[in-house]
Formats: sequence, structure tokens, C-alpha cells
Amino acid sequence: MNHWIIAPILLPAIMAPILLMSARYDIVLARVFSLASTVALLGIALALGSMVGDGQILSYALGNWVAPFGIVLVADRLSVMMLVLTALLALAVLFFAIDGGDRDGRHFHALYQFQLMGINGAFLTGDFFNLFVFFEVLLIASYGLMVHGGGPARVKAGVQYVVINLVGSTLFLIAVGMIYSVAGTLNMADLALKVPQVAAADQALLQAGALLLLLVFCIKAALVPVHFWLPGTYANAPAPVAALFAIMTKVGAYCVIRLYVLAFGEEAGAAAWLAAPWLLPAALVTLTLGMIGVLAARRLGQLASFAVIGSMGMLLTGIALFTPQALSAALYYLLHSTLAGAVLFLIADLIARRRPGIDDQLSPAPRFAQQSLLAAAFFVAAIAATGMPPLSGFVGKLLILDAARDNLQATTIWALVLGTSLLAIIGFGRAGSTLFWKSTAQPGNFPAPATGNALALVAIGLLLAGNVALTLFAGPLTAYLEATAQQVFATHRYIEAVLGNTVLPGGLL
Amino acid sequence: MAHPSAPRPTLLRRWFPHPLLSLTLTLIWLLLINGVSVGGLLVGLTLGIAIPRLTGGFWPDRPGIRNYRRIFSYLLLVMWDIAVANLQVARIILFRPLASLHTRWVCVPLALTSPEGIAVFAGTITMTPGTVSCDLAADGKSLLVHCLDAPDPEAAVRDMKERYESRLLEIFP
Amino acid sequence: MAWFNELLVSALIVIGASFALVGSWGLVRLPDLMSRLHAPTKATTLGVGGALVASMVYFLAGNGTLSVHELLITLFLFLTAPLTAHFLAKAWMHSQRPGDLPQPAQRGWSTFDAGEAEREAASDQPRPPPLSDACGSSASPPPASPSSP
Amino acid sequence: MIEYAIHYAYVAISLGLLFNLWRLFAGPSTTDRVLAVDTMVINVIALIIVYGIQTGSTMYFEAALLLAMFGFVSTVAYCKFILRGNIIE
Amino acid sequence: MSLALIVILPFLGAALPALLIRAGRNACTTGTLATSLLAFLLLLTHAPAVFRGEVLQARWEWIPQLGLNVNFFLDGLGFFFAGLILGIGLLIIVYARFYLSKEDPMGSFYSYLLLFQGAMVGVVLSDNILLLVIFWELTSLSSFLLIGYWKHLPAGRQGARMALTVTGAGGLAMIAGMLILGNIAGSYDLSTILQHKEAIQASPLYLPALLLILAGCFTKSAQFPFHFWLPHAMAAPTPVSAYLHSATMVKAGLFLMARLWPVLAGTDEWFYLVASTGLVTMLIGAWIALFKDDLKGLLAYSTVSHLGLVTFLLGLGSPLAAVAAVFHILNHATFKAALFMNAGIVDHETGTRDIRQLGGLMTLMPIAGTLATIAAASMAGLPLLNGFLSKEMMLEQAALTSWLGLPWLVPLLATLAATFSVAYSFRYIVHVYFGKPAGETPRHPHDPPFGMWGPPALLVVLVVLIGLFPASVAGPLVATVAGAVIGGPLPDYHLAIWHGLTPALGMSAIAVASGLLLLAGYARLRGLWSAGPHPEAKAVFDASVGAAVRLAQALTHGLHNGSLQRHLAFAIGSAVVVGFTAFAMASHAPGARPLLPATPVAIVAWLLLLGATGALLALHRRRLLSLVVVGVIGMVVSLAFVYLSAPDLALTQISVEVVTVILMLLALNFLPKETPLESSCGRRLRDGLLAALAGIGVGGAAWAMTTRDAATLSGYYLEESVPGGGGTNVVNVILVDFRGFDTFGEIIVLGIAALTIYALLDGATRGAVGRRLAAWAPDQARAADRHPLLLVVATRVMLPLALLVGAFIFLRGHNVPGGGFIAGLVVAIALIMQYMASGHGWAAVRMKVDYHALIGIGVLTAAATGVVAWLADHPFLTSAFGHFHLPLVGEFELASAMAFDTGVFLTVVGAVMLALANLSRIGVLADAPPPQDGPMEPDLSAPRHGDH
Amino acid sequence: MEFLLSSAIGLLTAAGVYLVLRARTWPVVLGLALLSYATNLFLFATGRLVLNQPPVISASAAGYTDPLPQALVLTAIVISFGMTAVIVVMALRSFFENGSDHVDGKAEDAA
Ligand code: NA
Ligand code: NA
Repeated sequence: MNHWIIAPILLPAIMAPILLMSARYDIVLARVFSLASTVALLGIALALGSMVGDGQILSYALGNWVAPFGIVLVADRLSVMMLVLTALLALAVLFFAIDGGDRDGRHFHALYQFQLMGINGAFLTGDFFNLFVFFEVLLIASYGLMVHGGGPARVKAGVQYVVINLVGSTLFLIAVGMIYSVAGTLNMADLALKVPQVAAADQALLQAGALLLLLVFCIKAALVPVHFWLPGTYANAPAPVAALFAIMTKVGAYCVIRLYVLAFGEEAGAAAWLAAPWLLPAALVTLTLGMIGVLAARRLGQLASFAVIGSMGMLLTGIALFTPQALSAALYYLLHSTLAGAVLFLIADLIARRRPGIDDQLSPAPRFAQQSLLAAAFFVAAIAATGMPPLSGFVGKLLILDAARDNLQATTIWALVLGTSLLAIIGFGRAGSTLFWKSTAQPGNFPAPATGNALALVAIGLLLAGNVALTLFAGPLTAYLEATAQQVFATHRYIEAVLGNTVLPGGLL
Repeated sequence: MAHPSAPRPTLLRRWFPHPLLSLTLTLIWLLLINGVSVGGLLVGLTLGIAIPRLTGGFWPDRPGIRNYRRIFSYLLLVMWDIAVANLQVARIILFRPLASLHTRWVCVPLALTSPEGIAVFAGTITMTPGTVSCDLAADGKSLLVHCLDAPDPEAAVRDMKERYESRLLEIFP
Repeated sequence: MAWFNELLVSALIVIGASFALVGSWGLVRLPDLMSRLHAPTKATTLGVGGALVASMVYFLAGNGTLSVHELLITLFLFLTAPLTAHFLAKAWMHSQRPGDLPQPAQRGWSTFDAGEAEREAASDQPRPPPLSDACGSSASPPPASPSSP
Repeated sequence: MIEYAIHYAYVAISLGLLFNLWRLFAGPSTTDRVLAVDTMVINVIALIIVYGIQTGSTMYFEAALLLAMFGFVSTVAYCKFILRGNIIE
Repeated sequence: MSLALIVILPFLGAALPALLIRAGRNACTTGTLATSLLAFLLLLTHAPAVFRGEVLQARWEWIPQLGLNVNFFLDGLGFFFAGLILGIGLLIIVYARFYLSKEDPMGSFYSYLLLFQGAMVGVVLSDNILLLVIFWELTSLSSFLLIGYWKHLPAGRQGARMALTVTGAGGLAMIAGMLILGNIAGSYDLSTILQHKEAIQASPLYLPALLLILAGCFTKSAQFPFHFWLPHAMAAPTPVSAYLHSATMVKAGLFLMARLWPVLAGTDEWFYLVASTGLVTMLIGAWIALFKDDLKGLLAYSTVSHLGLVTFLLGLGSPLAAVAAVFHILNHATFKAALFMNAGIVDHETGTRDIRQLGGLMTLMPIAGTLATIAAASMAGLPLLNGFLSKEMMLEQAALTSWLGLPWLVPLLATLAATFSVAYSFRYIVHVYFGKPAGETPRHPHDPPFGMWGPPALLVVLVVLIGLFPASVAGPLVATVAGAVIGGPLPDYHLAIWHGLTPALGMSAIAVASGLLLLAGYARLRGLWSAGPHPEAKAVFDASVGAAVRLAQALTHGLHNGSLQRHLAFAIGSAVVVGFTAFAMASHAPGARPLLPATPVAIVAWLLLLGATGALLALHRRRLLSLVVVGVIGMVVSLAFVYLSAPDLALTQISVEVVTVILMLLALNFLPKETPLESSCGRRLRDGLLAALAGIGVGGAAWAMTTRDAATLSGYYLEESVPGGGGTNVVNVILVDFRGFDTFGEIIVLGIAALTIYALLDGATRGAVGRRLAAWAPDQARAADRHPLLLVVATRVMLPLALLVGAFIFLRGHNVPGGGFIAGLVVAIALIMQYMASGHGWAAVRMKVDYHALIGIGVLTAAATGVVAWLADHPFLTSAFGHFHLPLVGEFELASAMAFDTGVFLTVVGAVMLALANLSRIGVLADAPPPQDGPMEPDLSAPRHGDH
Repeated sequence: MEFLLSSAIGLLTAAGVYLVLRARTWPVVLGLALLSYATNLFLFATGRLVLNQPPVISASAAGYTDPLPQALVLTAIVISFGMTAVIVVMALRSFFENGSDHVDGKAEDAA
């Protein structure tokens, strides 16, 4: 029995209460525990990666109850990739947090571990009600982290964030109910088997449910017109939290990939490729609005938020094409945009801390400490985020453009992808020159901060290095992602891994 | 809270600080599980011992009961009165013209001093004919009672004191 | 089930339900809150009581088991009904401030007494004392607490 | 016979509930409305007990038990709120 | 390998100057120079092979899936451009050493310069068009840094942004073009693409690809109408202008047109697009240059004009024109770089570049003056200098060109452009170096050090040598390069000073003559220019970017106004649209399940719900009442659960309801007691409509669902519950066993909720919020007694009873309704009643339990129960149960699920108590005097009194 | 019965949505509470409506309703309870921080 699959969920779930009980009053101990746990998570994720690297799909029947009756965890290339990404991001962000931000309020590290537990659970579960539970775990932890440290704007944004997500959770349950009421299962693999058999009379309920569920995932993925929560949330969250949230939008994207290829894909009969006609236009509008927002931003945090929205549009454009090639491209973009999005928030925070009173506003101000260093970091991050060569954003953009070639909407997609890149270039160019160049022309200096934020800079460096690594190893990586995408589309393999051979009807293999 | 100079409580006393409560809880447990078995009794006893110990702090100075037998007779009396009260009030609600009611407040001076005693008295008043105990004086020495129909307030007060308080005084210290 | 039992159960049910109805009707008919307070606290209590006794008899006669849940429910209702009436009355007195209350011998009714003093204190000095009470470092019970008669 | 009694009880208690609803609407004071809800809870307890008799099932008693145990908590909390604003001091 | 090294060296070397600058400016320069020189020498080692006509290649796989590989190749064209880039680069590096002042950060300058150099070499050596695009964009980025090098100058910042925007946009278009081109050719490798002329030109995608690629070329090479960025880029230090904006980067577009010439040129589309653009650019550039008073501005527009010239030649599509183009690229690089450096010298020496302030410098700076005169004469196209030769070739080609059937148009315009060219060239000489000094210049000029005039002198020597001996000096190079451009046999041509009396010579003569005339009448001409309209490109650009930004801001901030109501309306509206549309688009038939009759009790419950909901909507602004009414709804829902065979749900709902009410009341204490009426009528109507639609949708779905037969898994659970799960209450067995993992997540949600609440409340006691809280005063009259005696007594009596009931509900849960969660709530409510009756302080000291620890222990207990299964090599949460027999006690059951449920119980108690106790603590603090924290915030990591 | 339940779910949803769209945190929280009632009933109804057949195994039972939706609803109730608690406290904190309980944190009008 391979128990490794549950480790990414269980480890933080155990670490958090331990933090709660033993390290509540000792910040050093809490940091050590939290860091150790996150490093271990990375190790576990990598170990799982080597286990599923050969194309094997591992499943883990919790409580030893056979699927579809019990809950299963499923580790395939896709989910493990997400685990690795989460752990990497979490580790880098944790460095940033323990630079001091974790002391602004209570229970940062416990909430952080719970947050990781929720995210990992969402990536691993093979049951869509259990997915709801993990959504709630990751959401409620994110509520706590979001308002960490408090402050009027932050708490206000927190209220909005919570309310919109509670409405989302409501919708989630309604959608789950509608699907369960006609498909009679909660297991995703089993759902894939049941959906083609759903009677014509029941199709309306099924499809309405499935599309409402899609909407829920789109709320998480910040797709227009349900993206409104993101700018306020990300721009007001504590920097490490906003950076960690870069993976949260990807949870929504992951769910779209998982469920709408597996259960509403090729084999789904009347419900085949249900998501595509809705997703693509929404994704393109998201891309456009996001990058317009980049151009319009008045603060660096706001700019980063809209960049995240834009990148989600790009990512979901890739997903919405629903081909293995496009998925592989989208996955590359997913990796890239997570790291690139996260680092922007961290940079914005360091800048804001160095310009008291002006913070991260995109308006000229005197020079500040470590300006050149931060300028260099911003320059690299901006290159990545705008998709300029040579960094991963460019590679991702090329991959998506290449994959969109055969789509009927290819011209529109190309025009928007490239056109919005220009908006991003202008927006980032304006921001950078205002923050780093104009400041040189201003008289005076800001006082240097008390610390050099060495750990925070390490975090930024790690994330940027991640982007560079994505670029350098783009070849082997795309090969892996291609295999990943193929695996996602080979739904019978997943079904077989979860339900075993016996359940499969003859025609499916 | 033990007084510093108080002698060390005996073993029995420590394990059964409130034997009556322990016994009651064990009994209720047996009734709850709807059957008498050794296992059930063991669980009941465990709870009967554990719960009073756990909750001891929340009920400091539990009153000693002077006379257990009186409780039973008092309960019977109250039950009877409740039945009567219901009929009387039902009649008022259904048939009496509202204008003919002698609705009024009365002040009942209290002879009871123990909080538990006062509480039981006040509760009894509320549960029985046409009266609701509404407030206690700040010094705990009077009870404000609202009467739905009391043509003679003094008689009402006298009635309450004689019928219930005098009996309660025999039960509570 | 013996017809007698049936009759008993039926009668109890009917009596209980009738009292429940009468109590609720009283809530509608009686003219002011203090009068209305008399209706449900009694009639409904017997209403539920009737149903409970009916239930006890029914299950005792049907299954031969004495169901204690009904007793517990009764116990809780009897423990709490005076309490809710008491609090409703206090709340009403607090918000309506009836002028026709008899006054007790020394101190006023606890809803009002010290209330004036406390309100005055509050208007002069908006922070009445004890943090100690808040954090429990002094375990002094509330003034009217039975633990310190 | 019991069946008839039960039907009578349903009708009577339901009517009672509707009276309570009327009081909930009519008020006039908040206390009146709290009283209406408190009475509703008691009527519902009765309803559940009668339902238990009708179905011959003891499965539902705990619901009545919890209502009896905790129904008053809300009422007291509302009153405490009216009295002091702060329900836990 | 060494091929790649030529590209990589500048990139690697870019780190050097940044490091060496600590060792001094000379060390910095030397390091940079060495890097560049090494690359240049490496390139030269390949010269023999290239001149033999060999094509060298180096290939590495990078992203084979995409066809993006690190492939380089070196042929004549690449060699020529690489040589130009590296060679002129060397001169620029030397020049910059003397040009930059002490205040300028030289390290970063050289770093940027080397980055640019690497990118540029990458462009010209790439054998993969995607790789080429990468280097192409890198030139944009590095030039952004170089143009903005003087950060304190607004012109520099704006120029940099403008250049980045225009060339970036072109680059984006080019990406698309390259992707199309590669797709047509079946490969992104240039060497392959160049083999597919027919396929490419026959493809329906030829025109889009051409347009997109040309967009990249034209923007980069500052062709009309994208020419405007170049003069503004002149805000850069002069070495940058000389290097990027005359010698190299702006020629990248020309390079690419030349590179793709074999497969793209020769069509009508190519001719009309490229030749016309080139011609117009040549003309307009020259005309504007004539009126620029800034030396660098003049040279910038002159560059635009010359770039147009080359573009025009390439656009003609004939091999001879291509040869001319190559030759002119070479010539222009020499004289223009020399002139830029000269302009820099003038600026450096006099302190100004404004022609109107200059004059008569020849006597003061004879060396610089001589060099400038020769270079400018070459630019004017005077014989014996190299500029003359290639301009003659151009005029000759122009003379042969007919445009839309008009044979005279192109020659005329070409001559006109040449005329302007002569005029501005002479203006550079005459108005700067000859005549009278216009006045005092900011600095007193003299000839610069050798380091500054040496590099231009070297170039001027080339200008003369090529001019005199074109065939021997430039011949082989031009032949090799042109061969690479044409990609086939070279046409018959001669590089010579004298070709006889050709039409071109005549046109040239006319140009020189009329050019001199124009200069003579410059003052009047100037008046003519001033009178005409001058669309200032910068203003237009700024206005359009400004408009775009304002539009973006209007859209973004108008749309994202931070209003939750709007967010929600969009979200709910989307759900309504998606739900109804999806339902309508799919097939549906009414269900056939027999309906349950509606009993009177159900109808009354329904009426109660209706009434309560109505009352809620009517009373919702009175907050206490609204809470009371919601309680009624909750009660009806509980009742429905009882009635519809869900006792566990009823129990849960009832207990949750109580806790929620307490929680809400604790919060309401501080909040306003009334909700103001602030929505407009229209808003309420809109919301009402949305609400109605949502209600109809969800209600309709419920109807559709409940009226059809169910597909369900329940059979398995009902069968397996007793034998497999050891319990008869199937719901509980699902919760703690079949789907125990959900429950594990659920208690963690509760735990997190409590932690979050704790953190939120703890934070509310500190800082500004804490002070506000301490200053809080109740907004209502308060009754006198805090702890009414009756409540105190009743709750004390109830506590043991409630705990007993809690234990009962907990223990029976596996078999009949109940379980850890409900038991936890029962216990928590019983405890909270103590807080309510006797006060926070009184109860808190008596609760000896740390609620945080309770949550922790609860979660760990549940987890431990799950982990124990590993010992038997079963998955997490695998349950075990057994029936045991003890003497006296008899048969009893023990199930691991009980341990799990204990975890649930502990977590629930801990979470509810932590939340409520701390919420009530806030109330206590608010009633207390403000804490005397002083200016310092208390240490957060220290344990504080009273937090459980 | 199905109609009663469906219409009740619809009504609760509608009222919930209307309240959620109000401008103050208090009605929003109440709206969320109504929505969670509606959702719980909806999810519960996926098991279809069955009278007096609770999913407790016993020899005398005539049949059982679908236990799975009940378990799901239980989970949902608990989770939404936790969520309600958080949003209430967060709304309170926001009120403390912003001096207003407007969902957008707007300062109280002078009026
Ligand atoms: Na009475
Ligand atoms: Na205060």
C-alpha cells in the first residue's frame, strides 16, 4: 500500500495543530516547524513525481472503501505537478513571510499549513463532494490569511472576498446536488462513466449542474464576469498571502481541466465538451480586461492583480481549446504564471515598505533603499509577466499561440493574445519607469528600513530563478507536460486506475 | 472553593462531592439508555462521578437539602396546581371579557435566602395560576409578580407565601 | 393495545393539543404583553406535557419500555419556561418602563436598581472599572450570584 | 382512535402555530415577537412528540429534547440583548 | 560551438562591467572591450569559410515540441551584420569611455550595451525564426534600458517607453508572422524556410505573414509611419544613438527583410508594401532632417531617410537593387556612425547640439571638422566617397522603376529625396563648422582626446577607401553578402566610381545642385516649413497612449469600483444566465416519480416558512427582529428534516441554530441596530428581479429533481453499514467511516474558522482598532443587573444534565441519531450558557481547558485514528470495530470510528468555545477602560492573559 | 409535498439573494444564512422525499431514505456554520476598522 499520496494532505493537517499547541507563543519554533513541513511537502511531492513519472496513476481508497462508494485520492502527472508547484511556491513565499510579516497577527503558520492542506487536497481528491470540502478548507484558511494583520482596507476587502466565496460555495453545493440527482455518484471517475448514460430527459439538469459547477470554478479562477473579487483581495492581502493566492486561482483552472475533460469530454455523449463554448469567450475577455487593467493600474499591487487576471484569461484560453497540445501549453503557462504572478506581489510589498506614505502607488517619489536591486527584480519579473523574451512568459505565449492555430477562432485568439501583450508591455513599462526612473529625479531619500529583508529577497530570487528554470528547461518540461496532457485526455486510464478494469464497459477501452 | 483551614476531605467526599447529583445523573443515564445492564451502569456511574467533578467549579456552594421527602410532596402539589392553573388560564383566555380582569403587579417579600430556593419559588409562581414572577429586588429580598387576575392582591401574596414559600423554607436552608 | 390505553393516549393527546391551541390563542387575544405572557407559559407547557405523557403511555403500552426522554423533556421545559417568562418580563419592563410597579422594601427591582446609578456613571465616565472581571483574574462572582449570598 | 386524536392534534397545534405567526407579524414590541417565537418552539416540540406517536418511532425524540433544552437559550439571549446589549458580560 | 559562443560571449560578459566597475572605469572598459573583441575575433576566424561561400551551423535542441531550437548559422549576410555589430561596437565602447562623465554609472551602461550586442548578434546569426524573435525582442528590451539610461531626464524615460512600445508592438506582430511563416514552411529553421519560396508565396497565408513580419521590420527600422520613435530615442547618450540608432538596431529590420528576401520578395505585394514605404520614408525623413536644429535630431531623421532608402531598394525585389541595398547598408554604417560620434564630440566640447548656437567650429576643432566634413559629404552622396556609390546605384534602380504604371514618379521622388539629403548634409557642415560662430557656446571647444576622435577617424578612412576603391575594398564583402541575400547567382554589376553618363548621374547632379540651392535659400525654406503643419509624432503618440490609459482607467476603475453589490450582482446574474441557458439548451422531460401528498402539517410548516420569510423581508432593517425571524425559518427547516426522515440533520440544525444566534447577538451588540434604507428603487427592483430569477431557478431545479427517480449509491451504504461499518445509523457511519475524510476536512474547517475568528478578534484589541474598541460606549440604555439570579441558578442546574445528554448523544451516534458533532455542540452550548449567566470572567477562570489545545487535540485524534490503519497496511481512516465480551458487562462494541468521532467532538467544542469566548471577551474589553499600551504595540508572540 | 419543498427552496433562495445584495453586512449575513438553508434543503432533496424512513438500520424498518445526501448536508451545515461565524466576526472587525458596516467600508454618512 502506497501511503505517500495522503502525505501532502496529512502532513500539514498534523503540523497545523502541532503549531497551534506547541508553538503558539514561540515564533521561532513556529517558523522552524512551518519551514520543515513545507520542505518536507516539497520532498513528498517530488517523490510522488518520481512515482507517477512513468505514466502510472496511483489511487488511494480512503478508509479502504472501494470507489465510487468511498473517497479516493488520485495522483497522476497533473495532480502531482500541481503539488510540486504548490510546495515550491509555498516554500519561497514562506521565506518571505518569516522575514517578519508572520508576526503581524495570530496563527499565521497554522493557517498557512491548513491552507496548503486544502490546496493539496483539492489537487488530489477524486471525489467532487470531497473537492467541495477541500475548497472550503482552502477558502477558510485563505480568509484567515487574507485578513492577517488587519487594517481597514484589508478587512473590508476580506469581507468582500468571504461573501463572494460563500455565494460561490452555495452555488457549488447546488451544482453538486443537480449532478448527483441525475448521475447518482460523487466520484469523478464514476461520473465519467455515468454521464454518457444519463437519459435525454435528465440532460438539462445534468448540464445545468455541470455548467454551474464550471461557473464556480471560474469564480476561483477569476474569469470575467466573476473575477471582480480578485483585484481587491490580492491588492489588499498581505504580500506573502497574495503571492500564495497565485496558486488558488490555479485550483479553479485545475478543476476545470480535471472535470471537464474527464466527465464532460469526448465520451460524454450529449454533454460532450460542455465547457468549451462558454469558457473560450470568457477567457478571451478575461485576458483583455486583465491587461487593460494592467494599463490602468494606479498601484503596483493593483497592477499585479490585473496581471494575474490577464494571465488567468491566457491560461483558460489554452484550457478552453480542449486539445492535448493546448492543454500542454496551458500547463506550461500555468507553471509560469503562478511564479511570475507571485513574485510581483512580493516585489510590490518590498517597495511599499520602503516608501512609507506612498507605498506602492505608481507615482514618483524619492529614492528608496535597495532601489537598483528591486528595479532589477521588477525588470525580470515584468519580462516574465508580459511575456517578453526570453523568459517563460514568452515561451508559454508561443506555446498557446501555436496550439490555437487550428482553432476556428485562431485569428481572434492570436490578435487578443498579442494585442494584450502590448498593453501589458506599455503598462509594465510605465510602472517601472515611474517607480524606478522617475524616483531618481525626485529630491530626497526615504529612510532605509530597519532590515535589509534578506529572506524576502531570497524568496523573490527563488521565484525568479523558478521562472528562469522554466525557460531553460522548457524542452524537457514541455515533453513532460505533453505526456501530462495526453494522460489527462486518456480518460480511460484515470477511470481504470480509480474503479479498476471490471467496471469499464467494453466500448471504452 | 476550599477554605484554607478546612480539613482535607475524605476519599469518599473527594470522589463524590455531590452524592445526590451523582446518583441522579446515573439514574437519568440508565433511563436514557432505556435499560439496566452492568455495562450501562458502569458508564452511568463513570459519568455520574465525572460530571460533578468536572462541573464542580460552575456550581460552587451547592445547597444542602434539608429534607428530601418534602421535595416529593412539593412536586406533587406544584403539579396539581399547574393542572389547575392551566384550566383557569384557559378559561380566562377563552371566555372572560378582557375588561373584567384584575390585572396587577404585586410585590412578594421573600423569607427565602438561598438562591436555589428563591429560584424554585419564582419558578413555581410562574408555573401556577395566573401569576408570573417578573423580577427580583436588587437586594434579593422581594419578588415582583404579575397577576393576570387578582381581585385581592394581598390575598394573592399571602397565598403564594403560604402555599409555596413556607414549604420551600423546609427544603432549602 | 388495550382500548383503555388507547383512550388514555387519545385523551392526553387531545388535551395537550387543545392547551397548545388555547395558549397560542391567548397570545393573539390578550391585550398586552404581560397578560399574553401568562398564556403560553402555562397552556403550552401543559400542552406539551399532555403530549409527552401520551407518548410515555403509548410507548410503555406498545413496547413495554418506559421512555425517559419525555421525562427529560418535561424537566427541561419546567426548568426553562419560568426563565423565559422572567426574561421576557424583564425585557419588556426595561423597554416599556411601566410606571405602576410596586416598590420593594429597600432596594429597587434589579432591572432598574443600580441601573440609574450605572447609567449616570456611564455618562460621566464612559469606562466603568473592572478589567479584572473581564479577564477573570478576580474570581468575584456577580453581585446577585448565589455563590456569595 | 389514536389516529383521530393525532389528526386533531395536528390541526390544533398547526392552528396554534399560525396564531403565533400572526403575533410575530403583529408585534407590536420586539418582546412580543420573541414571545411568539418562543411559543412556536414549544408548539413544535408538541408537534414532534405527536409525530413520534403517530410513527411509533422514538427516532425523533432527541430533536424535541434538544429543542426543549436549548429553545430557551435563544429567547433568553434575545431578552438579555434587549436588557443589556451584551449577552455575555 | 564557436558560433554560439559569438552570441553568448556578450551575454556572459554583461556581468563583467558590473563587477569590474569597482576596479575603476578603465578596468571596466577593458573588460567590456575584451569581451566584445573576443567575439569579434571569433567571428573573424570564420571569415575564410564565409568568403568561400560556406554556411556554418550550430544546433541545439531547446523546445523541440515547439520547433524553437537554439540553431545558429553563419553566411555572408550574417557575417556582415555580425561584423558590423561587433566592429562598430568596439569603437563605441572606446568612445563611450571618454564620453560618459564621472557621475554616470558606467558599469550598468556597459552591461546594457553588451546585452544589446549579444541580442543583436543573436538576431543576425539565428537559424530559427522563433529564436530570432527572442533576440529581436531582447534588442527592444536592452535598448529600453539604454535609452532610459539617464533616468533623471524625462525625455530619456519617455523616449525609452515610446521605443519599447513601438518596437514591442512590431515585435508582437512579428511573432504572429513568424509562426505563420514557420507553419507554411513546415519548420521554423531559416535554412529550411529559405528553401520554400514557392510554397510560401503560393500560400493564402502569405499576405498575413508578410504584413505581420513587415510590421516588425518597419517599426524596428523606423519606417514611415513608425519612424517617430527614433528621434525621441536620441535622448539616449550619444554612444547609444550612434550604435543602436544608426549602425545596428535600426538595421535589424533591414537585416530581416534581406534575410527573408529570397522567400518573401518578388511579389507585387512585396513591391508595393516595401518599396513604397521605403520611398516615402526616404523622402519624409530627409525633408524633416533638413529642419532639425538638434544635431542628433538631424542625424536621426537622416538615418530614417537612409533606412528608407535601403528598404526601397530591398522592396524593388531585383537582385541588382539587393546588391545596392547591401552596399548602402555598409556605407551608411560607416559615415553615419562617424557623424553620430562627431555630434557627440560637438556636444561634449561645446555643451550644445543646437545648430543655431553653433558655427565656425572648424578653426577651433580642425580634426573633428575635417572628419565631419568628409562623412557628411559622403552622406550627401558626393563623388569619391562611398555614399556616392550606393546612392548612384539607388538612383539607377529608381530610374528603372514604374509605380502603378507611372514611370516618372519614383525617379522624381528619389531625386527629390536625394536633394534634401544633400541639403541637410551640407547644413551639417556649413552651419556647424563654417561661417561665423553664432555666439558663445556653454563650453569653450577644442579638439577632443584621441579616444574620442580616433573611432570616427577610422570610419572616415573607410568612407574614403571604399569611395576610392570600392571593388577592392568592399567588393568581396558585398559580393558575399549580396549572394547570401539573393540566395542565388549574383547579377552582373560593378562597383566603380565611374559608370558613364547614366540617368543616375544626371539625377545625382540635379540633386547636388538643387540641394545646394536649397541650403542657400535656407532661411526662406525655413519660413515655408514653419508655416506648414507639423504633426508632432510625440504629441500624437503621447496623446494616444494617454487616451488609451485613460480609456483603460475609465473602463477598469468604472467596472471595478470595489462595490461588493456589483460583484455579487454579476456573479448571481451569471449563475442565472448560465443555469437557465444550459437548462434550455439541453433536452429535458418532466419526471414521473409519484408525488408525496402534502399533509396539513406540511402545509402549515410551509405557511410558517412563507410568513417568516415575508416577515424577514419586511422587517430586515430592524436587525434584532430579523434575527428572531431567521430563527423561525431555521426551526421550520429543522422540522422539515424531522418530517422527511432526517433526524440527524434536525439535531444538527437545532444546535447550530442556537450557537449562531448567540454569535450573531454578540456581534450585533457593537453593530448598528438598524439598517438604513439606502438602495434606490431601481436597485431594489433589479435585486428583486435577480432574486426572483435565482429563486425560480433553484426552486425549479429542486422540483425537476424531486419529481424524477433517483440514481443513487445508497444501496451499498445501507447494506454495508452494519457489517462493514459497525453501526446502524447509516448517516453517522457515512460521516465517520465511508466518507470520514469529508468529516476530517469539515472539522478542520471548523478549527480554522475558530482560529481565524480568534486572530480577527485578537487583532481588534490592538492598535487603532483597539483604542476605538476601548472608547466604545453602548448605544442603548442598559438594565441594571448583569447576571439575573434565576438564570444563574437554572444554568448551573442544567450544566450537568446537558453534559449527560451530550455524552448520551455522543455514545449512541453510531447507531441512532446523534454523534460527535451534535454532542460537541450540546456541550458547547451548555458551557456557553455559563458564560451568559455568570459572565465571561467568572466562566473563563472555571474553564480550565485551553480551547486552542482542544482543537489541536481533536484534529490530531481524528488524524491519529486514521493513521493507525497504516499499521495494518490499510489506507488512512480504515476503520475497525469489534464486539467484545467482558464478564458481568456482557457484549459491547468498540469501533475505531468512535475514536474518530471523539476527535470530531473535541474539535467542535474547542472551536465553538474559542470563537464565542473570544467574541464575548471583546464585549468585556469594550466595557473596560482602554488598555495602557503606550506608543509601543505589545509583543504579539508573548502569551497574554485570558486567551484560550 | 415536492411542490412545497421546491417552492420553499425557491423562496429561501430568492430572499437570500435579495438580502445578500444589500449594502450592509448584517443583511448580507442573514442572506447567506437563508441561502445556506436553501442549499441544505436542496442538497437534501437530491435524495428525494421520503416520509418516516430514516436511514437507521433496523429489522422493522419499511425502507430507508437515501443516507448519502443527509451526510453531505450534515457536512454542509457544519461548514456553513463555520463560514457564518467567520463572516460575522470579520464584518464586526470591518466595522471596528472602518467605522461603518457598509459592505464597501464606506464611512457612515453624516445624516
Ligand atoms: Na403562576
Ligand atoms: Na469601553
